[in-house]
Amino acid sequence: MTDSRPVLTMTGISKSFPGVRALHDVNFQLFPGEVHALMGENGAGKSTLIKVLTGVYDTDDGVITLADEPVSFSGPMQATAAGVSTVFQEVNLCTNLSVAENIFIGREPRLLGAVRWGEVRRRARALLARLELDLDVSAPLGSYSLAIQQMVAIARAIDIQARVLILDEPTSSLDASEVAQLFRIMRQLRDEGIAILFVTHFLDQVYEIADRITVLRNGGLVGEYLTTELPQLSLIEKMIGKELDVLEGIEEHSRRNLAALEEGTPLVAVSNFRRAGAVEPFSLTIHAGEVVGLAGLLGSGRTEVARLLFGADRTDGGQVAVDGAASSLRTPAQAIDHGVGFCSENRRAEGIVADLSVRENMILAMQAARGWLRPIPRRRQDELVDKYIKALNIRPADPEVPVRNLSGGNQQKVLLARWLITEPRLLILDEPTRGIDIGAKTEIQKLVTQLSDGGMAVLFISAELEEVLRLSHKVAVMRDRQMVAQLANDDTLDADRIMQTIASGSHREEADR
Amino acid sequence: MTTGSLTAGRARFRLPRRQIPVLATLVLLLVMYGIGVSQYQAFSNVQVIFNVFIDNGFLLVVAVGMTFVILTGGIDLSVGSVVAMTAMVSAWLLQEGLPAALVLVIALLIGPTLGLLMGCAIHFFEIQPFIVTLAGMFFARGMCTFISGASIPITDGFWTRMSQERIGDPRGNFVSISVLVAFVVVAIAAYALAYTRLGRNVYAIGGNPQSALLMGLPVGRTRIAVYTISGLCSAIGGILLSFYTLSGAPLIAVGMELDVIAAVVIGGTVLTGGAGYIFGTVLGVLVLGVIQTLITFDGSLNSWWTKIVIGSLLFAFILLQRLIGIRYK
Amino acid sequence: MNDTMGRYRTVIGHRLFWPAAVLVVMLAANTIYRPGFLSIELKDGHLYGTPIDILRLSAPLILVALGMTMVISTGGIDLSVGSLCAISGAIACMYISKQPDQNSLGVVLTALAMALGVSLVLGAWNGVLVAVIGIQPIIATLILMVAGRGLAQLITEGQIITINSEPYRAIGLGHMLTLPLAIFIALAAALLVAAFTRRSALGMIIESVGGNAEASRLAGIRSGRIVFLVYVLSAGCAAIAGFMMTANVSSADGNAAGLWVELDAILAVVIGGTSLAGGRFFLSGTIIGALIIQTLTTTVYAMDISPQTSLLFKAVVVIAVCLIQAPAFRARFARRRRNAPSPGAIADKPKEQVPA
Amino acid sequence: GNSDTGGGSKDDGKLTMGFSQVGAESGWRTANTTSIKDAATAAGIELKFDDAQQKQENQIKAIRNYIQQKVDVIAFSPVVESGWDTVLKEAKDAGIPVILTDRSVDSADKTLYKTFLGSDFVKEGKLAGEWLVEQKKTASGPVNIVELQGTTGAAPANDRKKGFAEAIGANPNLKIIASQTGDFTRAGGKQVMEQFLKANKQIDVLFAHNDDMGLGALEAITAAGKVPGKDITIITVDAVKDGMQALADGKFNFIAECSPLLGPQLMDLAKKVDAGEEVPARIETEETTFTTEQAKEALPNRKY
Ligand SMILES: Nc1ncnc2c1ncn2[C@@H]1O[C@H](COP(=O)(O)OP(=O)(O)OP(=O)(O)O)[C@@H](O)[C@H]1O
Ligand SMILES: Nc1ncnc2c1ncn2[C@@H]1O[C@H](COP(=O)(O)OP(=O)(O)OP(=O)(O)O)[C@@H](O)[C@H]1O
Ligand SMILES: [Mg+2]
Ligand SMILES: [Mg+2]
Repeated sequence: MTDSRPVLTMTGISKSFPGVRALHDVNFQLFPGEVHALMGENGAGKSTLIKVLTGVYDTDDGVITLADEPVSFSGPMQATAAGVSTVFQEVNLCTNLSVAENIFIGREPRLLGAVRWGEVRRRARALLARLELDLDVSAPLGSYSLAIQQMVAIARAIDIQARVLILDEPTSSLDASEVAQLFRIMRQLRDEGIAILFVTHFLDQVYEIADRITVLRNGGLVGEYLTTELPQLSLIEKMIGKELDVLEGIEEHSRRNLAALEEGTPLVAVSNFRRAGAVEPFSLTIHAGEVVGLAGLLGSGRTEVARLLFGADRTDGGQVAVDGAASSLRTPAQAIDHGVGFCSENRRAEGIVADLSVRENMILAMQAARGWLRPIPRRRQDELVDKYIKALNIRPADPEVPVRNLSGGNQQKVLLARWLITEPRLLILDEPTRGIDIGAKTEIQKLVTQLSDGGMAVLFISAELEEVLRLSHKVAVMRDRQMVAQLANDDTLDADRIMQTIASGSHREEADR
Repeated sequence: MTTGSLTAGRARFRLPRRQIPVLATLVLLLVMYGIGVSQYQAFSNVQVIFNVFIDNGFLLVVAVGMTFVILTGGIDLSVGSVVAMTAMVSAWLLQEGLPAALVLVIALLIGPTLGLLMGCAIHFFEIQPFIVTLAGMFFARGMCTFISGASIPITDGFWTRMSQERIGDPRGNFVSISVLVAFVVVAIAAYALAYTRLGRNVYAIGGNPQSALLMGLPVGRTRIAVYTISGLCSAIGGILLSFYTLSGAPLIAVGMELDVIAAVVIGGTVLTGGAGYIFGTVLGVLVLGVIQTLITFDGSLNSWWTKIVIGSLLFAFILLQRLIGIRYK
Repeated sequence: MNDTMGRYRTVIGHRLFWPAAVLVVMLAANTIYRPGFLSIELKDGHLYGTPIDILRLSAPLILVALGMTMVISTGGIDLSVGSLCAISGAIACMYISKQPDQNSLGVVLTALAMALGVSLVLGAWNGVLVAVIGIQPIIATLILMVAGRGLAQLITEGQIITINSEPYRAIGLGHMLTLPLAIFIALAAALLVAAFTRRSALGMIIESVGGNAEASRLAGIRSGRIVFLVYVLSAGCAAIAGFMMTANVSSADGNAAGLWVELDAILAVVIGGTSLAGGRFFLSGTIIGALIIQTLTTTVYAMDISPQTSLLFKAVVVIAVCLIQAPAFRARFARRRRNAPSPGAIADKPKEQVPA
Repeated sequence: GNSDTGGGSKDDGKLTMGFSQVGAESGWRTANTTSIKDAATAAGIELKFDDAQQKQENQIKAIRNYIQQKVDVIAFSPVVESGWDTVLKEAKDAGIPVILTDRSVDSADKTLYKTFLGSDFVKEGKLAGEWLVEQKKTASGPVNIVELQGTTGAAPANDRKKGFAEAIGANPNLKIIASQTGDFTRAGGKQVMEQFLKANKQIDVLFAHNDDMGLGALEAITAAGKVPGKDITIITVDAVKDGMQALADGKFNFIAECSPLLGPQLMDLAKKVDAGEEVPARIETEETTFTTEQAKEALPNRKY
């Protein structure tokens, strides 16, 4: 593997943005037939390196060679043409086009210049089948959840006849089985001699699939290692530059007595909430200080449940009681008035306001709740923003940079901060740790436990079952848009049992058909 | 297990939803026509429909070009002036005694060239389309007055023939050649948008330009192309207009860009780009045409009531269109 | 040395620098053409001169553009402002012309209140169409653009209503501290809007709605209300602008008042740096944009550029303004120039200043 | 509308006329419209009126629709001179006579329309110029004239400019030192005049293509500390009421009339044409000129 010549080398790469040195003298090489993990904290420069490589950004300095030829791409179009296929960090597809078209646009099969739509759909279906997805390929992509969109982006990338495949956090919102699916294909491609660059914050995944690891820190190169020679803990050390205090304490927390929490009137109790075509009627009670995990597979309707609770979508029926009194949560503004917060999984479309600064993004929800006539005094804003920049280790720590200039993970942290600032009584977190580095992730997990100890209720959605199990008092299991079970998180509950619950739900449903 | 959960291919919305706005527009158009027929005897003449096409052929062609631009999320304010400039240049060159064929070629080159330049300014210098095309609008209109302060009649044989040729039963109902040209343009454009890469790239860029760029689509090239196409359509529209009026006048087609944009948007194309159809644009043009016809047939409105009634009809139409749209969402 | 360099850079980098530079260049060009262009004298206790004319004449445009800035910032557009100018002017003049004592302050105030009220209602109409019914702004406001002109003419019955009212005239032609009152009104409106948006959280919320409507909704912003408010605001600004326009000539012309002012206003907003796609807005930029446009118009008259070529002239200037304004253009231009004499000399500079 | 307004109206014996107006861009135009409507009612002619909003396309559309509705006579004030052949031919083929009002068309085929009724813009300019030449007969030095043109490209603007220039050509002392468009509006006239006054030390005469621009310019002149009518001689065209008032007040010095009151004459013509009578190919409306004294006299019974 290593004895062949690298297909791609990057030498002495530097890239600065006004006020930020995103990359500084970074070297990187990629061999045919390897999976190479690029690791680093949020804002370390991983995505920037990829964008420099594919010509989205010009380099300030440095040389890139592809198959020993120096190259300088003017943009992804040229890069793709030269055999570098990329899935960028945020899902970068066109939600107004159909699924099939998103996969094939730019290289549609044609006959005399005319796109052969039948063929496009057929091939899209076949390709998705390889990822074990069965979608309506002529439906607009926007009607699917973010995770599905991510899968479609992957499908697009792997279909391109490429020498180099770059995947920037493709797994951030996929669940275990999708990840397994992806890995199967990655191995297959690797064995065909394709060089794969893979970015993720999941260490397990790195150890499962990567042959080699390059670590970046603060825009600089820390080193390149063989996976087998780098133990997990030293990888973490290399990434964050110091030792990580491990996850002790959290485990105990979640196994606390659920019964004690469930005394008294629930904070929020919904019954028979439903939305045609999205969620079957469900009922759920959440008490103050309780963390409710929402588990389920891709597209099982977790996001839909969250959106209904927050009033982001209209319900078709059902009652809701807050503090025991019948209320209505029909718009986000109403929900917020009742002390509900919702951190969406789709941070680019539904989360950040890219033009606004970090500070403004953070105080947005709080300001909205106060109404525009009562601006938050600037001093108070600065205090709050400072506090959360420190607490979540947001980089760069400048509250006045436009949030669009932040790395993906840091944007996610800004969003979290937005909701934490409002001090909600119920916080709905939909994939809050998506794309967040290991250090920050533990911080966030700790934060969640702290907050719930302080009496905040949390509805926690994550594709990682371990995370759900670690934090929740109670796990609601979704399956095919139905809430099939609510399980107390006692000693007996583990990932396997949840999977079984999902599976048995599936039996039941199959019987119904 | 996974497969089990994913087999049912359910999108939140099914395909027909995308066609609903267009269908609603069509239905409302028919209703409007029906109202005309029930109110005015002569309205039911087939020629009335043909006249709507004859009188709006050039508008239709220009609107087709505008549809491309709006689909990418851009806007082209220069169309009205480019139409006028094309007509003006043709009239002037013909007056100077150039042969018709040559004039036709020159006239058809000017629009796209201007469009190309504007597209380049928009793409390479990242200037907002609104200003670039506004400057283009000033420029083209300036060229008109520069060429001549007064209108120039066209007496050329070819032009006259194109203008007065009646296709169909010459005594009864007929359409003009412009209508056929317009239909050809519409057909080509509809085909291009649905079946060519260029067309699909247009939709992609309208959906999300950053994504389109990262997907490796030729964003710059496409963007420049749409302004060039719009320029070409304006040029064709200008030629048709010069057939229509057999003259070039410096003040013709003033404010036409607004009519065109309105037609495109009424036809269901979203101004932010990414969604819409050529067929919708055809309907949009017809809506404006039928409103105009209704007003003339009525013949009892004075000048200001004309404007108020046009506004009200437009409002009623858009409101209904919107309500139907919401209802079936 | 480094310090002056840095200051130079911050000045150049300021987003108002290039619009302001354009304005200065235009004034300079005029002064070269006619040295007396900038001269100001005192006549009847007022300052008198071309710069004063530019200020006075740009006042209505500034007003309209201010409202337009808000609307554009939310990602909308308001085509009806021109018609609203005509309507407000028509109502005010019509009412005054019907009164026995046109010079009474009470009459004028009533007229203003009535006209403003109607305009706000029409603004609310726009707001409802956009925010509640969800019609695309360009079409929603096009309705009033077309019908509004008709309304204005309906009010004036197609005639030009001439009035003879000193207090009303003052709105357009009065003076304060030797300067035209109109410019103070415009400035006051600008300050008011600035205070209204920047002292409260309205500005940020508008920008948020324009930047990402869905995200704003999910952050709990009742964006419908904001959008509604913005159209009302725009109508209010247009109404006052309409007073100025009609007061300037002491007559209301339903057809010509505010004709095409919407285009000028949008142009001013865009020159000022606000993106038509919505998001961040810059009031000071808008004001400079409006001044640039008025200066351009005045230049045409002052240089007596023949009407036949004046549009070409305008086109050339607008293109030049756009190019100079566009960072991408300057970057290209600078790169080419830099490559020629001393490569790297300037290019290296910013890197050194970047904190690690 | 009610259903009996459509279709041929020969049956009820009433004459139907389709009239396409340019728009309502000025008080003059509105007066013109009113005159036509009133005259139609008085003459018992059923009028189908259409406002083209200054667009030639709209006028062509309207004429086509009149053909469909089989009106008895079509009349219109063309927005521009050229470009009418096709649609006029259609009218001719349908056997509907056409009368042009206010402005003429430049068709080579004069059989396409029956007659033209309106003013001669060139003549208006000429009258204005001739009066000036007469006034400045004795002037020894150069006389500086500034001109406020109408909308660039509009026929009245072009023609009045032409006629005026021709007339003042008689005296080489008369010189147009600046000429700019004021778009036929008061605001435009004022804004342009302000700059004229600043750019030119000595202005002796102002010629405005319509009253409104002249009225706007008045304000600019006053603001510059000059006395209109005395320091600067003001000549305009149209003679609308406000203009006449200014003339009577001595602020204007001379107005060449351009009468909008074509209605009665038009209806007469229509009846004749419909009855198949011969009519002259060109009928100019009776127009005069006004000086201050004549204005004082005429003002009390001025209708528009
Ligand atoms: N367009 C930009 N303008 C300014 N700064 C930028 C821009 N893009 C990235 N940066 C900065 O560059 C640094 C590196 O960002 P990058 O996106 O490469 O991080 P990353 O390693 O991909 O992080 P993550 O894991 O969060 O995705 C960050 O500090 C970021 O703020
Ligand atoms: N397998 C699928 N087939 C068809 N549509 C799907 C599928 N999965 C998700 N969707 C669509 O995605 C939308 C969102 O699902 P939702 O986001 O609620 O699921 P989720 O449990 O949050 O899963 P995810 O992990 O994808 O976020 C649904 O409206 C549905 O239309
Ligand atoms: Mg990244
Ligand atoms: Mg989800």
